[in-house]
Parts: sequence; C-alpha cells; structure tokens
Amino acid sequence: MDRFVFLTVDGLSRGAVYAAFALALVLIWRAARVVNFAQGAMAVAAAYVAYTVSTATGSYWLGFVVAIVAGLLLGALVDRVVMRHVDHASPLNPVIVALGLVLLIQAVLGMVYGSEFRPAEAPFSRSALTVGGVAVLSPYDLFVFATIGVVVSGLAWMFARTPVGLRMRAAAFAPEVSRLLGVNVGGMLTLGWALASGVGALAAMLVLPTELGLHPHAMDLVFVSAFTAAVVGGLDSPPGAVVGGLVVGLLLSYVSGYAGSDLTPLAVLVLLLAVLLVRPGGLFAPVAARRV
Amino acid sequence: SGDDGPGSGGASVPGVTDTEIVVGTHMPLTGPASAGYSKIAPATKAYFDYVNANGGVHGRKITYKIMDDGYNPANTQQVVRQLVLQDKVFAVLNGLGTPTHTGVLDFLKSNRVPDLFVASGSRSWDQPDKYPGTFGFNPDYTVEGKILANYAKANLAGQKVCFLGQDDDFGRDSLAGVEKVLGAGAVAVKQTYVTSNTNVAPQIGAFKAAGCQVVVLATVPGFTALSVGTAARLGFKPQWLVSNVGADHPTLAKQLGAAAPLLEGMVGTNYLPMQNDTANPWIQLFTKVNKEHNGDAPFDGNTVYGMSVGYLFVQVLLAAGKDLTREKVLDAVQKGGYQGPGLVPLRFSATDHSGYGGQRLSRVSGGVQTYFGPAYETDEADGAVNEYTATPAAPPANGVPTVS
Amino acid sequence: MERGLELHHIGVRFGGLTALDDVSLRVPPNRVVGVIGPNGAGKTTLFNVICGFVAPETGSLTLDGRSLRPRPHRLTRLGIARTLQGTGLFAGLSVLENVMTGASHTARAGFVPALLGLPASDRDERRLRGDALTILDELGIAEHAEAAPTTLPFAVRQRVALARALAARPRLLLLDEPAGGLGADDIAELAELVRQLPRRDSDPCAVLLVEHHMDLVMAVCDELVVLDFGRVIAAGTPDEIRDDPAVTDAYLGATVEEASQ
Amino acid sequence: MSATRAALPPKEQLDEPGGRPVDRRRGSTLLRHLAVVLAAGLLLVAVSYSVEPFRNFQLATVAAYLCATAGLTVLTGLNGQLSLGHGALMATGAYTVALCQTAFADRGMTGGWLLPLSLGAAIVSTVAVGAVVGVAAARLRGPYLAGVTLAVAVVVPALAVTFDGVFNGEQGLSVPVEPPPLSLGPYFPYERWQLWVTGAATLLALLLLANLIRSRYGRTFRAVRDDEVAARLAGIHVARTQVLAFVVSAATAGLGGALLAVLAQSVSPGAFSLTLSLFLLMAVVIGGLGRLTGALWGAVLLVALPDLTHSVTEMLTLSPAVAQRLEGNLPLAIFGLTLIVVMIAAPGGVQGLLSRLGRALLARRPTRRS
Amino acid sequence: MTATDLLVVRGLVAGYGAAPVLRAIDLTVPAGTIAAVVGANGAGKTTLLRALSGMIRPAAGQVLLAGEDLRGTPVEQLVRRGMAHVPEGRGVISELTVDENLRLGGLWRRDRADAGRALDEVYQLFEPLARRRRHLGHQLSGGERQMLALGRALVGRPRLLLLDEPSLGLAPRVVARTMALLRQLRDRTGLTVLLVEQNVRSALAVADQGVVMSLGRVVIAAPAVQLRDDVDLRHAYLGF
Ligand SMILES: Nc1ncnc2c1ncn2[C@@H]1O[C@H](COP(=O)(O)OP(=O)(O)OP(=O)(O)O)[C@@H](O)[C@H]1O
Ligand SMILES: Nc1ncnc2c1ncn2[C@@H]1O[C@H](COP(=O)(O)OP(=O)(O)OP(=O)(O)O)[C@@H](O)[C@H]1O
Ligand SMILES: CC(C)C[C@H](N)C(=O)O
Ligand SMILES: [Mg+2]
Ligand SMILES: [Mg+2]
Repeated sequence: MDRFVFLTVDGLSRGAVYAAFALALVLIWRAARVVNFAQGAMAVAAAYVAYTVSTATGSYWLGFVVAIVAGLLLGALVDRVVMRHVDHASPLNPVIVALGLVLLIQAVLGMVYGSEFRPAEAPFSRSALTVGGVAVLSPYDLFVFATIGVVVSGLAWMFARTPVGLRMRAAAFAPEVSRLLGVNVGGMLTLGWALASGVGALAAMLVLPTELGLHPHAMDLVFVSAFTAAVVGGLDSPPGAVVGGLVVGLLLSYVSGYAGSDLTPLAVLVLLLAVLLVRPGGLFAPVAARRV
Repeated sequence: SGDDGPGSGGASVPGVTDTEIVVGTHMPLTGPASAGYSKIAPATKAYFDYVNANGGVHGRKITYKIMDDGYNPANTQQVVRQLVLQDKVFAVLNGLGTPTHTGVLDFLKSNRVPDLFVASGSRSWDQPDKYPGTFGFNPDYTVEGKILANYAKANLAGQKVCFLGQDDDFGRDSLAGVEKVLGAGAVAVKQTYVTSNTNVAPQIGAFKAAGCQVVVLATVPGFTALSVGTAARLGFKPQWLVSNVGADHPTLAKQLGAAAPLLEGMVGTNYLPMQNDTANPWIQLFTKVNKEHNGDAPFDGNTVYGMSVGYLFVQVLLAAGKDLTREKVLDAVQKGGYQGPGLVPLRFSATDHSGYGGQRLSRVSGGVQTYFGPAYETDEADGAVNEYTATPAAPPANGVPTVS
Repeated sequence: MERGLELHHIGVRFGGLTALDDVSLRVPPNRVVGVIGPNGAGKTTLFNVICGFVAPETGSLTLDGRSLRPRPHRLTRLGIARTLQGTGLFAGLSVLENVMTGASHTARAGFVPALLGLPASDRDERRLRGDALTILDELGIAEHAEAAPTTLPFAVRQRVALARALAARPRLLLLDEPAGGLGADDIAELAELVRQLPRRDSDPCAVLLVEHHMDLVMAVCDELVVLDFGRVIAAGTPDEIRDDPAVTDAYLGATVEEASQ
Repeated sequence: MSATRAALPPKEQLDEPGGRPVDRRRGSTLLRHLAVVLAAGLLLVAVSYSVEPFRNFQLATVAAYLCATAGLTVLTGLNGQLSLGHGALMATGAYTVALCQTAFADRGMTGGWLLPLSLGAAIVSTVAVGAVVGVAAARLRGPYLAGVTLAVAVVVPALAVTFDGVFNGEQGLSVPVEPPPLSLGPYFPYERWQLWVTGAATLLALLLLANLIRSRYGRTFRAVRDDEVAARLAGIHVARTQVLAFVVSAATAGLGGALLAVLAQSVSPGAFSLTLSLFLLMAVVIGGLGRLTGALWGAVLLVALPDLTHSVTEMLTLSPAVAQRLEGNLPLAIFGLTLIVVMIAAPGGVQGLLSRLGRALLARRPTRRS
Repeated sequence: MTATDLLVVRGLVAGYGAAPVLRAIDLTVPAGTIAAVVGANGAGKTTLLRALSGMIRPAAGQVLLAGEDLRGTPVEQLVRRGMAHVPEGRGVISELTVDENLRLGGLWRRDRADAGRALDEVYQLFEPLARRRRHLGHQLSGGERQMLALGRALVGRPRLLLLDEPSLGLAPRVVARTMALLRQLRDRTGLTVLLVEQNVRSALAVADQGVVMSLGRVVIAAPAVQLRDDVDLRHAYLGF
C-alpha cells in the first residue's frame, strides 16, 4: 500500500511536468496547426540562457524570469525568421523545418556550452514531506502544481474568454478569412509562437531539475512523453494536456515500479492505442467534424 | 592518402608511410551519449600531437582521425568503413561503446585491421580465437563487480546489499561479478534502468522500502547522479559503491551542482591516476600536454583516460619496431608487459585480449575523490580478488616512451 | 418490377436537433425526383442516410424491395452514385484519374497482378481509361482530361464530379446542389443533361436531386418532395407543388419586391 | 483540419507517376518498368567496377535506405499517412534477417538461396507488424497518427532490450553472411558483392512498387489521401486502402532494414532509434514527396550529407580548443541549417526543383527554335 | 469622380500567375447604391473582389475608397476603412461557434457597445442563427453558413460590402429576403454594396447599377433597370 501511494505521488509529480510541456505543444498546435518538434530544443536553449544568468548573478529567480522571456523571444524569432517563410500547403513542411531547427539548436548549444551535463537547480526542496510515515509531495512538487494550475487556467481563460484568444483561434483555423475580418494574422501567429515557446521554457525550467540535468538533448525524452500526453489528452485541449500529462506520469511510475522500467515504452504505446482507438481525437476531442 | 608511400618493409602497409601513421577512431561527439566521452579522443589526439612535436615514433608522425558516430551503431558502420576503406587507416584505436563497436568487429577482422584498446568493459573484446586483432582496454565489468563486492564483504559485512544496473551487458556483467563474490542470493534487491527513462524514483523507492544499506551502481555518470539525487529526495542514504564508468567525481559534481555534497562517502573504482592528484607525475605530464596541445580544456578523468590510451599506443608502436606492419603491432600487443599510468596490470597475452585486470577503490571525502587501500586484481571467472602490490611506473622524463 | 429506392419513416437527430422526422419517399427507376426545402431542412442529411454516412435512428430503407443497410463504399456496387455539395474532387489526381476512380468497383484484377504489372491489370486500366474518356466526351469536357481539377473553372469541375459519379454506371444518381455556382447557360445545359439521364440508351438511371435553383428543379423533375424542419410537408408533381401554399410559405417565398415590403 | 492530410501534392506533381500524357502508357507496364530496372542494374554493375570499395559500400547503403524511403513515399506521399515509425519497421526486418541467418549458420546450412530466404522472412514479419500498426493507423489522422507511430518508433528498439534473451539487448545480434561466391574469383571485393546484393533486391522492390503505383491501387492511394469522403463514395474502402498502403510500405521498409543488417553484418537497437525514423521522413520530404525519384534523392542525401558536411568541416583548420567544441556539432549545425533553407527555398524538394528546371528548359527550347 | 462615389476602380489589372485575369477594370460605385456584377463562370468576378480587398495584389491600376487610395493597405486594415468582403464559399470558420464567428466580425471595433448592438440586430435578422448560437460552424447546413457569413460582415457595420455569390445554396425565399435586406440596408443606413451574382434576375432586381464582366473586362455598366428591361441589351450581354 505504501508503495502504491509512493508510486502514485511520484507519478503525479512527474506527470505535472509532462503536462506543462504538453501544454506548450497544445498551444502551438492551436495557434499555428504545427506540431512543434523543436519545442524541446527551444526550451533547452532558453534554459541555458537562464543557467548563464543564474550562475552569473547567483539568483535562481532572475534566471527563471529570463528563461521565460528568452522563450518568448525565441518563439517570436522562430516564427518571424523561419516558420513564416515555410510553405504550409503540406503540413509536413513545418514539421521537417522544426526537425531542422532541432539539429541546429542542439548543435549550436553543443558548440557554445559543450555536451557536459550542467546542474539544473530547483528553487524549493525536492525532499518529500512525510505524512504518517509515507513520503508525499515535496515543496517543489507543490510549486510545480501551482505554477501549472495558474498557467493552464490563465491560458484557458485567455483562449475562451478574451478577444485576443478568439483572434488567435480564428487566425489559426482560417487565416485568409480572419484577415478579411480585421485580424492581424501575422501578429497572432507570432504571439502564438511566443506564448507557446514561453510556456515551453517555463516547462523546461520545471522539468529539468527532475531530469539528468541541463544538456542540449535534455528535453528529447521529455518531448516524447509530453507529445504522448498531448495526443492522449487531445491536441486541441489545454485541460486535455494536463490530464494526459498526469496519466502518462502515473503510467510510467506504476509500470517502472511494478513491472520494470524496460517495459515503460511498451506501456506508453498500449496507452496510446487504448485511448486513441476508442477516441481517435484524444480524451478531450471536440465534437467530430461534420464532413458531408 | 595513406597508401601512396610504401612502408620501409617494402610491401605497402595501409596508413603507414615513412613519415606518417594514420589511425582512426569512432566516438560519440554528439548526441545524448556524448557527455564526458566526447573529450576522450581529443585528449588522445593531444597526446599524439605532443609526441609528434617531440619527433614522433620512429620518425613518423601520428595522425588521428576522429569520427563522430553519435553512439549510433549504424553510423559506426559508416564511419569505420570510411576510416578503413577510404582513409586507409593503419588501425582503429579506442573505438567507444559496446553496441557500437560490436557491429564492426567482423568488418575489422575481415579487413585485418588491428582493433586496439576498445573503450568499453564488455568481455566481447577478449576473444583471441574469433577476433585475433581486437583488444580491450577497460577492466571488464565482471572484474569490477567482484572488486566492489569484495569491498562490501570485507568492510560492510552484515549490511543489506542491493544493486542497480543498466539494462544491458554492463549491468548484467557487473551483477554477475558482485554475485560471484557475495553469493547468488546475497543481493537483496536488484533493479535495472533504461537510459530512455530518467525517472529512477521507483527503483530507489524499492531500495528504501527494502531497507537497503549498500547499493552497488553499474550506471553511467548521468544515472549515478540521478540515483544519488533521487535517494536524497526520498531521505534514503545508503553507502554507494559505484562502477568506474559512472564514478568520475568532477563529472558527477558538475551535474549535481549545489547538491554535489551528496556524493560524500561514495566509493568508486578506477585504474588510472586520479585527475586531481597533482603530485602524481603522470597527472603532471598530462596536464602539461593538455595545456599545450588541447587548448587547456577542462581536465578530468576522461582526459586522463584519453591520454593513457595514447601513451599505450605509442608504447606499442615503439615495440613493433621501425618496419611497421599490422602483424607486428598485434604481436607487440600480445607480447605484453606494458607499464604506464595504470595502477593495475594490463593483461595482454596471446590468450588474453582483455585490458586492465583490476581496479583500485576511491572515496569522496571533503569534496575530493581520493584512492584508499591497495589496488586489486582478479579475473572474470571465479578467481580470488587479490591485492596488487607492484609499484606504479614513473613516466619517462620527456613524456614519450622509449623502446624497452 | 418498378420499385427503386424507398425510404420508410426515417428519423435522424443530432443531439437535441431533429434533422429528419418520419420521412418516407420513393425514387422509382428512371425517374427524376427532386427534394426541395428551406436551408437546414434536412436534405443533405437525407442523402447522408441513403449513403450510410448517417445512421437513422428510426425507419428503414429498401432497394428494389430488399432491405438496405447502406455503407458509403458499398454504394456504387449497389448501383448508387452521389455527387457532393461543393465538388469533392481529388486535387492530386488528373480529371481523367478522378473519373476512373469513380468506377473503382468494376476493376477485376487483384493486388498481385497489380504488383507484378501483369496484363490483367493493364487491361483493367485500359478499360477504365476508355470508359472514363467516353464519359468525359459525353459531357463535353474530354479536352480537360489531363488537367488538374484545381486549375479548371467551376462549371467544368462540377461536370467532372458528375462524370465521376456516372463512371460508376449507377441506376440511381444522387445530385446535391449540382447547379450551385453555375451561370444560366451552364444550368440550362445541366438541365438537359439530367433530363436525358433516365432516357439514355446505355445505363439509364434515376435521379434524386437536391437543388435550390427552381428553374432547374421545375424543368427536370418528374416528382417533388418538400422538406421543412425534417418533415415532408408536400409531395407531388412540380405543378402541384408550385401552387401549394404551404410550400410557398416555407420555401419559395415571395419575389424580392414582395419581400421588401 | 489541415493536418488530416499529411501531404497535399504540389500542383506540379500531378503528372505522377512517371510520364505525363495518358496515351504513352500503351504497352505493358511490366515490360516498360522492367526495361528501366534492367538498365539501372547494368549501370550499377558498371559503376561497381569503376569506383572504390568504400563508394561501393556507400552505394549499397543508399540502396538499402532507398527501400525504406520508397516505402515511406508510398505511405506518406501517395496515401497521405504520416509515419514517424519507419525506423522501427526497418528494425523488424533487420532482426528477422539476423535471427534467420544465425539459425541457418548454427545449423551449418550454406547456399546462395539462404539470404533471399531470410530477406523474404524479413518482409513477411514486417508485413505482419505493419498490418497491426496499419489497422490502428487507419483510424487516426494527422498528429494522432504521428503520436502512435512515434511510440512505435520508440517501442520496437526497446523490445530488443526487454527480450534480450532473443535479441541480445543493446549489443544486438550479428548477421552471418556468406562471402561472395567463388565463381566470381578469389579476390572479388566484398563491398562490390554487397552492392550487387542490395542493388538487386532494391531494384526488384522498386519494380514492384512502380507497378503498383501505376495500377489502380496507386490511384486509390492518392484518392484516399485527397478526399476520404469522396473516395468512399467512389466505392473505395478507405480503411482497407490505408492498411494496404501501410503494409506495402512496411514490407519495403522491412526489406530496407534487412539489407542494412546484411550490409552491417550486425543489428542493434541503437541503429534503429527514433532519430532514424525522423531522418527517413526528412529524407523523403527533401527528396521530393510523392515520387519514387524523390525517394532516391532522399536516400542519397541520407548517406551523402553527413559525409559531405564532415569533409567540409575537415577542410577548416581549427585550433584544438575550438575543434573540441565544434567537433561533431558543426556538421550537424550545417545539416540543420541546410534542411531549413532547402525547405523554405524549395518545398517541392530536390525532385520538385529538378522538374521545375526541366520544365524551364523544355519551355525555352521551342522559343529558341521559332 | 464625384464626392458621392464611394468606390472608384481605375485600370485594375490582377491575376494569379503570369497571365492576368483582370485586364484594366474601370468601375465606379456611388455611395448608398447597390452594384451587381454579373457574368459567366470564370469571367473574373471573384478575382475582382479579391483584388479590391487586397487578398491578391493588383499588378496595375488604382482602387479608391471614399477618395483614399487603397494601394499598400494590408487586408486586415480594410475593415477599419469600412470595407467588408464576404468571400466565395462563405468563409465560415467551422471550428468556432456561431456566436464566436459573429463576434469576430466586430472585434476590431473600438465602440464595443455598438458592436454588441450590431450583434443583436444580426440575430434578429437571421433567427436560424439565434437558435444555433453555440453550434460549431461545421454543424450548420449550407444555407445556414451563408447567413452566418453575411451576418458576420454586418456586425462590422461596413460602408462598403463586397458580396461574392450570397445566393449560392440559399433557398429561394431566403434569397429574396437577403436581396430585400440589402435594399433595406441601403435605404436605411446608406450601405453601399458590390454584389457578385450568378442569380442575375435577383441581383438586378435589387441593384441600382448592373455591371457585366466577360473575360476579365467590364463589357457594360448601366443602370440596372435598363439591363433588366431593355430586351436587346439583355440578349446581348446576359443571354436571356
Ligand atoms: N453532423 C451534424 N451535427 C449537428 N447538426 C447537424 C449535423 N448535420 C446536420 N445538422 C443539422 O441538421 C439540420 C439539417 O441539415 P442539412 O445539412 O441536412 O440541411 P439541408 O437541408 O441540406 O440545408 P441546405 O439547403 O442549407 O444545405 C441543420 O440544422 C444542421 O445544422
Ligand atoms: N487561385 C487561382 N489560381 C489560378 N487561377 C485562378 C485562381 N482562381 C481563379 N483562377 C482563374 O481565374 C479566372 C477567373 O476566375 P474567377 O474565380 O475570378 O471567376 P468568377 O467570375 O468568379 O467565376 P465563378 O462564377 O465561377 O465564380 C478563371 O479562369 C479561373 O480559372
Ligand atoms: C563507454 C563505456 C566505458 C561504457 C558503455 N556503457 C559501454 O559499454 O558501451
Ligand atoms: Mg445541404
Ligand atoms: Mg466566383
């Protein structure tokens, strides 16, 4: 029983960080209809900037803020300099360009920072508090949950309730028509990329302390888990990303705990199939589109 | 480019001219596995450059071609073929990794390319009958497991021993070594990890739940740090006994950052001089080479490793004589008896192609990793773990070996 | 044996919205039946039921008296073909290939002959291509056979869609707003074409037509069914319908002049 | 939703597959394609004699990759299904061939027919795996399909570790392959023999694929890609077509993996990582999606580009301190940058570029004459 | 050009590739009038509207809206100048709800209160939409989408409305009502409409001016009554 509680809590805290990163993927999907394979590399780049600032100033929080700002800027930059010029007629094109970006960013990071692991500090203790003899969440986990809660509800509110959110959705779904309706589609796209990349950077800052450390490839595996989470939840749904993240986190924890960590990839595939064969658009899929 | 001049023996030897010897290697310079390892080959090259600056070997300069395989066996296939067929290297030196190098054994054999000092502790390299041209360098993982277990048996008797290993040969061979010494049922909890899953909390949680007091780690550096960090989070503080693969303190400390003090008391193994032992003449030599020929890159265990490989190779070239051929090099290695920076014997002979045959234990104390106790040697079978008492050799005055 | 397609008491609901309510109708062989009704009355939904895209909650269908549980890809085998509102052409296929695709179900050579490039497969292809060219010719658009559909004027695209449906040699053709976006001349030609379909020497077929263009409807239909809020509010010959006040009220409405008052 | 179609064909690809006017297709498809394949085969033999062993090996690798990229072209380019998991299908073929060849060697069996048998087995096993994945894939679209295939790409190599009793974990299996037949002479270069074997297998696979693309199956693949609803109304069973495309694609990918294993004489999970799957996709898109020639450029690129960028960086003389940093990373950076620039400048890929060039030249000629 | 000419087009040339579709279009639409543009399929009517609203960049010529040259004005700025374009094929955003689609039409406006009023008016005008506020665009029938697109343009209270085949797919009754509505809006609010139609009869019934296009040119622009009633003209240019 203790083991179960332990694995559950551990799974939830891992799941929360997957959720954060999945959220970034959902954002960019909603804003630009692109699965941004470069999200991980971009987030790591922002985290390196934070690392540089933190080591230079000794302030974690300054680095934290700088990471998010760097993420926002990098997202805008990627949109303006690269993605804007990609022919989106085939949705594969942006995917391939994103993969190119991954190579480029990781290589540049490798050149600038080397391929050693750098420490990724956590701003709060990661030691679990013990309640009744059972280790439960650590202060850091609580920080992660709170941050993600704020971000998710903020974004959900923005998308559903604000004019900017409506504009962003319209621009993503129907750019031509939206322009005719006075929406600055280019601006919305850039905003979408910036927001997504900012959330990605935030997620990286939350994820990295739980990973091996800071490394150009540090988010590769997280990307795979987070993409799975986003797909399980439904790529169009921010709450779906959160639920998907938690589900994936729990699954990985239970499987490694009870069956062995070599079975985790298989478990992820089974989860994906189980969910998608029942709901091909993810758990939180919108109403199936009328096609005739 | 290598076959345009004949060796002095008359017949053309690939990669050898009167003025040059071309050797190559495959290394992970990029990708997730490159952390740490990417520094080995440049260190080796720096040592060669140092030797070249001092006149080379028998008047020949050594050219070292480093190919990046990203730790991907498919790339290894390509780059090794490029080295052998295109660049016509004389030998492949210190190719890194078990899965990567396993794939090219047959190719190297059929092209009769000497395959020297593979950078991995797998036992695959020690098959003189099947692969007469292949030689290891690292002590094999079973030897290491035995030595770690021997320490536990002698100094931590009665404590509950548990084991975390990588889910491949590395982990398996190491566990086999541990069980050879402690007995088959003696390891209370055995867990494995895969590099594609960076959450080791379930495994560490299991150790804690079982009340493990000693945990043997057959882990790469990233997962050593991760395990130690995770254990601390869970309030679990066992005695760590760590394979040399994942025990380099500077690497671990860098990764853990502020949490580096968690490494206090960690027992590790190694078989080369400790990089922080500035009194050691080998370290002095290598530091100098690093400064002059390696852009004064950060100096750590990988640097020492790379230069030690270079030193051994130069020794072998010298022993092979002026009329260099591939056969002569293999003979020279098999003749054995090389003394260098290593703390334990190199076991090369006609029937043994494994590398170093032992380890010495180190401990982190006060943030410094230092050796303690004697060096040990043993075999990968059921032989006893013995102290190895020979005094280490001193480097030659100019840092370049001479014909013995 | 004059039975054709029959719908018995079909009901369809989307959530709380009743799209079709107890709809019965019959399309006898070689007749042109029109379905008209206000926007959102359920006309396209009716087609979707016949095609199997929408499963009715109540009611049943029969084809020549035999019970029918339609599935879209089996339709052409049953002798039913349909065009889509909009054109639904394959953008990456040439016009000719689009039309050949319509007759997919008639191909006989299997996978292995196709893989090996055996004559059986080549023969199939030649036959399909010949048939398709014949139909294109019949519709007067053979010159566009090699063109990409997206480069063609709308009226030609509409014809390609029609040609693709005809390539299946249907006994019943479902046309969903075929005149949408066409000019007066094109509509006149279309009317002529539709009128001819039941009278053709080879492969005559019945037509079920959904259309808002009254001139066309009145000119080609033998019978009309009027839907409103998913229910049949009138049925009869075009003349009967034209004078039905309920229809005028729900659908035809007044002229622009009258509506302005 | 735009991504439900993995690939809208650029307009210029309409004349796909192959020649443009309809009526040129009079004679037998088989004979026409056979002629091309034979010519290519002869060319390959001639080339194999005129270049060094390493180039032979590289060409053989191109051939092996070509199987996989051609399969992916059929799936993604023609049928519009996105697969991030073709590396895993290659792994399936590779491991099958390894197990077969080892079994033969262990029983002391020899003979020239064993390798084709193993390759056949590899195809069969990949078809089985492809069918299973394909059935799931047929229900999914766009990124959801990408998600599942991504998981497949991660799982299949991981299984080699889970069932290490059979697959020998990370270290993998070796693939015993017999030397060239003695009838070719005692000094026949092994690499040339490798090129012959892989070249022959690949050409055969391409022949079949080309036939298929030219048949009604090719047309139904593309119809399903363009408009599923219209395809169903045209009497096409969409799901079945998608599964078929997946299976065909898997079969060739499996063959490609098997050939790669034969070339390398070993298999290990690391050789079939997610990265490989992603690179395959990049290769087909850069080569030019939707055409077999595009697949060829993609395969060439997969082999040549790392080599090319490596030689470029080798030409620069760098201080050891800088070299330390750039080593390995600079080629990757160049590769990434090239990829981005190519995709922006020529979204139709290499083949699209060549067709445009060809058309421009054709268009100019008549004016010159007049 | 008089002060009351809201839209003036001079020598407009535009197209998609090398060959222009529009060859020197001249057109004047006085404020508060309805101009019906008719012509065969492929004449370039849609292209004209797209060029006017900046969705394709004209190769030559001038477009003046209330005397201001529109050259170089980005598409998204045109609504702020009072021009609304309801594109061919409706342009309903199928992933958004009916309500969101409509709100989008007034989002650019500073006067939020009036935008809200305009929204209510549209719901009153098209009650099928009011019944489907929360439905997603793709759930609507063809005709319902057409209403939504028109209503969305009206929420922005434009001065000039560019309509591309609004009658497409609409029931006759709704066509008549839509045309009547245009006339009402013209009379009540002074709305100016450039109406592209295949349904020549309905279009000419409400229009003040008839413009016939053929092969990318305006072949005749005349008072609508004249085109409607002059049998010779009708035969010559409209074929009925
Ligand atoms: N998949 C669906 N989900 C929800 N509502 C639907 C769906 N399909 C149709 N409807 C609704 O059912 C009603 C009937 O729609 P249908 O498309 O059959 O109308 P129609 O008669 O073809 O109209 P039009 O002439 O405008 O094309 C409409 O109100 C429509 O909104
Ligand atoms: N996106 C495009 N690319 C290339 N050519 C086009 C494009 N759109 C239209 N055309 C061509 O431009 C010409 C004019 O088309 P346009 O759509 O303006 O005609 P239209 O008068 O609106 O016709 P319809 O009544 O069919 O709507 C046609 O020949 C058409 O083929
Ligand atoms: C590179 C080596 C020192 C260790 C590595 N795990 C291997 O055996 O492949
Ligand atoms: Mg309809
Ligand atoms: Mg038009």
